[in-house]
Amino acid sequence: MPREITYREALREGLDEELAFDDNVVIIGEEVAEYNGAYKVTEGLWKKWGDKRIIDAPISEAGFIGMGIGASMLGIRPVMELMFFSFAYVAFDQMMNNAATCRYMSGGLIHVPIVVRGPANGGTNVGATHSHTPENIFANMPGLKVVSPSDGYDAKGLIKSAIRDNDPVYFMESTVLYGEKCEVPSNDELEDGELVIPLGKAKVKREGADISLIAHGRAVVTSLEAAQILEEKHSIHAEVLDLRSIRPLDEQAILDTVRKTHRAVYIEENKPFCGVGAQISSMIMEQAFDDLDAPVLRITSADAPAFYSPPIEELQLPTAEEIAERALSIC
Amino acid sequence: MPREITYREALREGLDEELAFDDNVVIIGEEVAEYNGAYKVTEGLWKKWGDKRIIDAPISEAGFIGMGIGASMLGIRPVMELMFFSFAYVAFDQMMNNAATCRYMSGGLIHVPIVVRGPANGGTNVGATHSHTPENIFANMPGLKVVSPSDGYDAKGLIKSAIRDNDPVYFMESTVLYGEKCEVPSNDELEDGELVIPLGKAKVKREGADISLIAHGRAVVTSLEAAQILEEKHSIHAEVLDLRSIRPLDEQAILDTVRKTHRAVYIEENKPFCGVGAQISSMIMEQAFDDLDAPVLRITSADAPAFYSPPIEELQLPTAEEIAERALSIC
Amino acid sequence: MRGNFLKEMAEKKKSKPTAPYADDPINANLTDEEKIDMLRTLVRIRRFEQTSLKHYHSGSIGGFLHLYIGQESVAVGSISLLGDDDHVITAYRDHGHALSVGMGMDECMAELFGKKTGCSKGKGGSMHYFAPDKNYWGGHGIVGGQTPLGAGLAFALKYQGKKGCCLCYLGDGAINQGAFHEALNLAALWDLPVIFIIENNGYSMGTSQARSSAFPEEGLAARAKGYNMDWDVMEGVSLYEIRAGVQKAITRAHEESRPTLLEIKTYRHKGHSVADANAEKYRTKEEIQKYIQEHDPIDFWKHTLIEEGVITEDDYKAINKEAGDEANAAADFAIKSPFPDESEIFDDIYWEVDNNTAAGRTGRHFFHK
Amino acid sequence: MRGNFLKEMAEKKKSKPTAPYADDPINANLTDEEKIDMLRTLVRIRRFEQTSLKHYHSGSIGGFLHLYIGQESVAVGSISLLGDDDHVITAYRDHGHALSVGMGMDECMAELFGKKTGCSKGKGGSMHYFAPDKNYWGGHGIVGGQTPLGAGLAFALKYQGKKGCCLCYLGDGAINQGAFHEALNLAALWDLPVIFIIENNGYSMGTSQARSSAFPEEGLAARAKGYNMDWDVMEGVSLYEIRAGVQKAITRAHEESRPTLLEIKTYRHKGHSVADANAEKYRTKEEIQKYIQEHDPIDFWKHTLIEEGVITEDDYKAINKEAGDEANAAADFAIKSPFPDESEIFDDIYWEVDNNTAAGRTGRHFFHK
Ligand SMILES: Cc1ncc(C[n+]2csc(CCOP(=O)(O)OP(=O)(O)O)c2C)c(N)n1
Ligand SMILES: Cc1ncc(C[n+]2csc(CCOP(=O)(O)OP(=O)(O)O)c2C)c(N)n1
Ligand SMILES: [Mg+2]
Ligand SMILES: [Mg+2]
Repeated sequence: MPREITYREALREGLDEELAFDDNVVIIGEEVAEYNGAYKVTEGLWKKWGDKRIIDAPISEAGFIGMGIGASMLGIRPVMELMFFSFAYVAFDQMMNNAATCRYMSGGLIHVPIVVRGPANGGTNVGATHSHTPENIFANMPGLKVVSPSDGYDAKGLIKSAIRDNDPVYFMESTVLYGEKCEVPSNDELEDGELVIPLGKAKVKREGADISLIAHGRAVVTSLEAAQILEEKHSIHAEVLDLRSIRPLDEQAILDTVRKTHRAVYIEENKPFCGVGAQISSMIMEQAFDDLDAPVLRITSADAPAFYSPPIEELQLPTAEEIAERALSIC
Repeated sequence: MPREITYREALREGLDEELAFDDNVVIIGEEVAEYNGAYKVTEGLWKKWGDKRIIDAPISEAGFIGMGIGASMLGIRPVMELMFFSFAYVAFDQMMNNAATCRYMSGGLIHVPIVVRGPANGGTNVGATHSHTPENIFANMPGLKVVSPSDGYDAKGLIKSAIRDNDPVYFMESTVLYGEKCEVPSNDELEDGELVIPLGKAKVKREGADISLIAHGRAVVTSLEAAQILEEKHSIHAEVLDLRSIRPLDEQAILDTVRKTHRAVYIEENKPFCGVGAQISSMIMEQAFDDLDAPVLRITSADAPAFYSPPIEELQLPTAEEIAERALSIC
Repeated sequence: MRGNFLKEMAEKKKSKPTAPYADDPINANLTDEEKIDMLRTLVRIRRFEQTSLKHYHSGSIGGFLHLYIGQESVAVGSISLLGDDDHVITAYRDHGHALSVGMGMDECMAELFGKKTGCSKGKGGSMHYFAPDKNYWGGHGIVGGQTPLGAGLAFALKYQGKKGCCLCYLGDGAINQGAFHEALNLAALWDLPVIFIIENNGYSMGTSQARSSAFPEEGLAARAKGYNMDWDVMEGVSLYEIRAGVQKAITRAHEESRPTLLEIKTYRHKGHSVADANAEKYRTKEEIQKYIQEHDPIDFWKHTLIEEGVITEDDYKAINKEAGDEANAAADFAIKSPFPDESEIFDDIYWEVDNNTAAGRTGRHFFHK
Repeated sequence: MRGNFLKEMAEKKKSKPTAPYADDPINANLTDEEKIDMLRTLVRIRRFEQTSLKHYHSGSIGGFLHLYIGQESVAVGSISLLGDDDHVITAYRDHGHALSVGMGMDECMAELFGKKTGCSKGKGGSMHYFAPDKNYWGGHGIVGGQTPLGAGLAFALKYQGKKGCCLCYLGDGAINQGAFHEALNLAALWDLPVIFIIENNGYSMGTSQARSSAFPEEGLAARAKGYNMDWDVMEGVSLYEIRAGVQKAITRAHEESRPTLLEIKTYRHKGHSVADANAEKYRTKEEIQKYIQEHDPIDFWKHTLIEEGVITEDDYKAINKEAGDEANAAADFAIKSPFPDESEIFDDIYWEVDNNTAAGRTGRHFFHK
């Protein structure tokens, strides 16, 4: 029987394996050690690896992420947890300038192999300040990599690559997905003995010839549900492409699916204005204009701050029904 | 003879008039008072208005902008100068959360009538950390307004609107434009007795029927040069639309010009990935797909951090020749 | 009605207070009624939160719920000192301050339930209560993020020539945010009438004060020295002590327009938030029990008032019952209230849209509905 | 060649030094050669910058040029103490530190000219010199932004079990950035071997220390008390004093893995940057003259060495001339060097692209060329 574990467990396995793989890997963040992680991603790691490798930080994101950047220059591979990725905003200068530009400004003399990871999602009624989804914001900055896995398999394979990567990688997870199970083979089931997924490779999560639903993060899950609806109710076969990483971006995979279906929708839980969907949609127009039978649509979270009220916040996020309906409008 | 003044002087006039118009207007920033402004925008204002209205701040952008946000809740209208808009990154949380979300999270009980202004441009050989152009980043956040004038006339009319506006307005200028002259009527030449330009109104800066060059900030100037080249060398009549504000966005004006010319290029000095051009281009596709005779192109700064070396940095920015050439490719 | 027996009590002969700081001028002149009012506020906060906890567990409340239980004296004591031009701002653990400034249980409870009738129309939730009409500026979720705002409220008061001040609360963990440090420097440099109150409950989530902050023996507030700012550290169990200490800072703000950094030692009985599964792991059960049994500010104040002859045990029971009834009624109100309309998603973002100004009528210029 | 007369001097009988701190153990054992080496570095920095200024005015250099003239003793004195496992990081006023750690004038000058042969290949400019092979981590333009990095370098040293430390420099204006405060707390809390050195030149651009910082009488460095961190304030004109003070901090870092906050009083003779049109407005001409005439660290050291009989006036002239020649040669080198190629715009962004890895060969996956 194939092994099923949660997204959270998959991440933890990835972290644990990298802690074993490289002595320079160190995990730092608020409540990651003794508390076992606010969302329990790091549960058990402090007990196993001790004070030197798993470190509880004060509430000083600019300070400790900046510290991680400095340490990474000397060869440490810090994996920093942001309790919410929203808190990146108090560390923004460190993450945009020191992490992203030192390599360039030093003419390549310096590398910053840091990972900053944590949940970046809305939908949990924690209000506007705690629900930011800044994939687009960080991906705007050359020098940074932005990864956003939609299931446990990818989460494990991608976090391992992220930690081995020699550039700064911002790894955006979802609290809504942490408890979701999926098949993740154990290492002895794998040819290579481990699960490592290169950054920048998108993956077709469902094949189809009529329309392409392209997405990242939890929006992939919603898109898969929408594809099911389209198939069952409308006999429309949607292909679902999961970008997995926003930057590097697998443009080839995007163009491939668009050239196959001639219709595309980008779905994300991000806000629309200058979002990831805007980038993908305009890129498709630029490179595959003649292949398009209809405009590329974008489906995003509402163009509003996150609403606390649970039933209303739910309406702010893309739903499978909404995706199916909008997809139909261009089929 | 019509009056010509520089962009810098126009801004200063706007500030000065608003200081007179409303006792609650106060200017705060590094070196804005006794030093007369790092770029001399506020020259003479401290002498005229004194310590209470024009205040030199320590190098604490998060602190003083946050302070301005708090003060604005009680009715002060702070106009904060960022010496470079790049320094917004150390104040990012204050600018994205406290300025943008308090109104929403309080159900409309709180207003934050703050202006944050300063130069946001590359091209002056100050390196990657000092050359950020975060129009797209701030415009992504509902609740914020983003303005970017391309000449002195607009600069004066828009800064006055920005200060009177009841929402947070981020006003992005350009050090390269500060010295540029343009016609700005004095108040007694004006019917209304003052020059106030509403936010959210784009302006056709040159009429044409063959292709639309849409831009904001200094890219408008470059686009006007490109239009000249297109006309002179290729008899192509380009229309140049200056957005003036990124958010609110004058979608109608964009659609109008596209429906007229059927071809559009977005030009900006911003980086491409999820930039303003991506938003405009995908918006055009969504709303005017059938009107397009060619894909909307985006011309941006190079997708790289700013290069110090003066001749190389120049190559990173859009040039009139490049715009003309790319425009030709879809004509 | 409710006031009757209290009125009687208030008219009882006042016995000589014996508790420490009771003789402080700011306390010595308190009427029995005022003392009872403070007790009532303490108890109302407690019962409000106990009720909200029940409904959180039943699934009617989303997101976070950070309870103030055990710390009520800090908000009640300090806010009891404020006048018309004094203002308040705090972090996400904000229910106590909200009720202390006079917000109603109904609107506060409805906010937790995400209802249209909530103080923030269901948009803010537990962490984001606001009442500008009561000089209450929230309720802020980003740790330390409210501290420059507090300086800004003080700046505005000074600018407008008002003799007021701003009480700006933060946690012991929040002192390690850069924005707070910048706010301290600005406040001291520009003589802003702001009083930063560190509610030191010993922990930031699961991290003890010693594991998150480097500080000198005198305490966290001694960081003020580096900014040439006045400071003080006090125990937070007694309203008398809190009032005496905070009043000094208020006087300094009102008379000299100078800021103060105060540290008030307190304790939260519950977890960091309701979701804090480890609430009893990073602190020993004994420690928690000790604080609940020996340092509960409500118990403490109740006994002070009984000793002073201001109330009887029965009076206390009546107050407690009344508060419990009020909280239940608030929950009923919340339950019966409607959820916001979907259309409200796009309200309260831009002034022009809300006010249907010429600019606002263009609508989609602002956002995609 | 150049070394000849110096060698002779070094062999001269050492006279008893009389300057303050000369007897400090770290200074008492200095050889004449070492003393002359420091003089040479001081002078080389000065001449390098004077030459760069000339070329800035002639338009060959873009952007900013923040001169270190007047402050040279701080970098030279402190960096002279470092061993193989000690590291350095600073702000944008970074030429002095660069030459002190041993970077060459050629690569530094070429960087100013934006040439391919520059230390950062023309990508960084004046504010962004780096030499990891010399333990030099920049050159950083965002005020205060380098301070957490400094803590991080120290963290790495400690993590890797090295007996080293990091000297992290910042300005007096930079102390009011939040990131610095967070770095101080982390350093003290986690016992990081980092030494923060405030180069207090009295001004941040046109704003005097008194107008930008609230601080106690003892000085800016006294902010360390709030973090239970060791600290010291010293005059920066004398290499002896700087070395004595900094060495204590280095020992503390090496032996106890404890951080220190140092404040070294110094003065910049020129404007904030070359573009500082007001350089002589926010400071009186008298003040500037006084510092140039009475507190110039090069004059001071030169006279110290002459008094000690280590050098003669002529020796000094020779050193000065040699440094001037070196600077001119560097400018020639810079002028003759080619500009970077346009294609270099896309180098040094992503590892895979630079190293042509399997992932990197996909190219445009990373960015649009
Ligand atoms: C910038 C930021 N980082 C982290 C958090 C998550 N967080 C919320 S409360 C908290 C602990 C705060 O502790 P303290 O300041 O002592 O206040 P208390 O909860 O004890 O009242 C943390 C880490 C946050 N909201 N904001
Ligand atoms: C965050 C940030 N704000 C503002 C600036 C602009 N700026 C550059 S240097 C400087 C003054 C710094 O003064 P100080 O720290 O005393 O250093 P000094 O220049 O005297 O060496 C300012 C305001 C900046 N680079 N970064
Ligand atoms: Mg606490
Ligand atoms: Mg200085």
